[in-house]
Amino acid sequence: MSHRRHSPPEPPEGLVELVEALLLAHPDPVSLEALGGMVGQETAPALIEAALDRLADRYEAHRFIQLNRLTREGVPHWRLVASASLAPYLKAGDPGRPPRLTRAALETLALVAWRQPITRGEIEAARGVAVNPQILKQLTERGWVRSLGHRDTPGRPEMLGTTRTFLQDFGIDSLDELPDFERLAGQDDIDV
Amino acid sequence: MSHRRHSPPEPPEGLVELVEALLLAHPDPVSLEALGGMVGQETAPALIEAALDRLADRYEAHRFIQLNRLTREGVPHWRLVASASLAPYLKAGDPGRPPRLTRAALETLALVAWRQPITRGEIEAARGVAVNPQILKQLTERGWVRSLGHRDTPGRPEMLGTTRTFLQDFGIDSLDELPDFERLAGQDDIDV
Amino acid sequence: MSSETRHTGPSSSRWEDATPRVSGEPMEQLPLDLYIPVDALAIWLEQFEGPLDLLLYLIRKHNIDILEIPVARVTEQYLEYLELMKSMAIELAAEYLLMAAWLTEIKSRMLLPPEPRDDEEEPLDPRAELVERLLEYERTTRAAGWLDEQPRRDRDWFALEIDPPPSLPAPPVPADLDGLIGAMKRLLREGSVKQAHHVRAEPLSVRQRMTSILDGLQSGRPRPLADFFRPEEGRMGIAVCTVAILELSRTRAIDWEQDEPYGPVSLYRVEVGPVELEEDA
Repeated sequence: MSHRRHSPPEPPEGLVELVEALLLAHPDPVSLEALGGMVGQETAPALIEAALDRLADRYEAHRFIQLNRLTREGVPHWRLVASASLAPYLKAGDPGRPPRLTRAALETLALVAWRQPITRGEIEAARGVAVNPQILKQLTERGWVRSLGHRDTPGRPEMLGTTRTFLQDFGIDSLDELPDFERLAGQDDIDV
Repeated sequence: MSHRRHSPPEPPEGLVELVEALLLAHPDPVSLEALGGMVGQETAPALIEAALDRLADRYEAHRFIQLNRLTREGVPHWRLVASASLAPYLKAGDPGRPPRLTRAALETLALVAWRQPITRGEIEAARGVAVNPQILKQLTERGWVRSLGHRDTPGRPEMLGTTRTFLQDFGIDSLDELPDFERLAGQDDIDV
Repeated sequence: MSSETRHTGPSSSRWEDATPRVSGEPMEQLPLDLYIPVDALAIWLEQFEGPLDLLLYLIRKHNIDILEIPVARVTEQYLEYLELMKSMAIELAAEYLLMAAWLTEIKSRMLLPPEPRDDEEEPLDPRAELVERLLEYERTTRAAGWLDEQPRRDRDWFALEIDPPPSLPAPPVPADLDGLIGAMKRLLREGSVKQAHHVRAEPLSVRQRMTSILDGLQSGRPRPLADFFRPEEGRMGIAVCTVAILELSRTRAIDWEQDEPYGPVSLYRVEVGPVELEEDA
């Protein structure tokens, strides 16, 4: 975050607080350009970057909150999030918080993500076991999987796909960012 | 906020940061009891109150964020909100991404849609948390939720329902088109 | 959990060097260490996600080239595991037995001379389909592992948010029907809705009618009961309307009025207090 600090401009405290509040008012990652648009044209981008540096330093010392820098469509974005260390406390307050994903759920989600549109029958064929309806229910309730309509084949099976929430929650920019499925097989020297 | 300070206990910095993160991670106002449940039984409520005092002092000095104390059903709740001074900056900026309904807003709207006419108390009972007034304001200003009058029971609670705009915006002809409870709750319902 | 560690098995180091022995009989390859407590063994066995997972584990454990599976040996081991799982009273999905049958079939076809084919192509390897399915499943586990490693919301990070300032009009959020239905499902799953509202199988049409009756009483002036029934809706419609009116009366949202015995009944909305929310335009 401090790679630009040749002679860092000194951001006024008000600007640091403004950037902090703007980030907290936008739970989705915000780009420097968007921050500039909100702060106003008369503030140089370098000054906003300096304010972000300052914030990063400040939250580095915070036990539960951190400033994330992530790349979205090739452009750096920032957002303030709570770290995993907050998880046990949130769980204590709300036992209904999403349970951890089982292997079966992760494999089902992976097939939906990589192979969409995919039907339940195709998921079962790939995993070699029946799909537990609870798993699809869980994935739908978390807003990661949705129906893409029905396939025009006998039985009109439902086609499943992933949602935008899935990308956001897993921090994936777009489906193109998923690693190539064919290359995920165990022995790299095999071409099948 | 400092009315209890006879001999204020000294909250450890970690607790102040924990309470801060918990307030920011919860979309709804949080009560002292709820905070206690999350922080853990071994922390005395007086210590959590002291941490809230400390936070209030800190945000008093913040130009764009403040700690609000509001009363819900006679119980004090806390919530970190943007100050009015942030409004012009938020208006100025186009963050580039369309805003989304928060989970709390979606749940509130869902309850109004399926259970109308419904009172605020009933929404709170169903969700198990206090209704954030900002959410009702947002849903009303958006033209999706409206008042249907008051119920002649103690407190004369207001009844809420959805509007024609709600139907139009969500692309449904009538409320009958929403899936019914039995289907939504069905154990083996995998129609996503 | 990454797929690599998974396929060496959670307790591999403890049983690799064990005396190979099942039911007292020494065996060429013993699946499991007798020192593993029975409970732990059962839990470990239950972790297999199905026959493909178990097969893949056996293949990886012995560093077998997946393209040159020694079917006879692998089948034997597979069946040993099945026996072990049965002996631990683990309920085996039908797919495990299907796979056993398939493996046996492949094994016997391997013993036969390759079927003559019409064209000049190489004879089909009886294992080809099995290999393809194993590779596909392995890719799936790797993909799942990759997903699991991504920093995930509500596990590795949590969204933080302050409320918008009170003076700011709410931004026009887009309508999201999927999200709305998902939210209702979540509430139902958590069970809070049922407890709080004694939701019987109350059809939505009753709810809708309750809203439209309140609409009809918008003015606050009484209206004859008959106004609210629509004969064209038939008996079902009248029933829905009656239930809606009774429900509204029960919750004290509306009241009845009758000037004289046997006179016309009117409905009126209970006195309208200060309306906090704006009316729909």
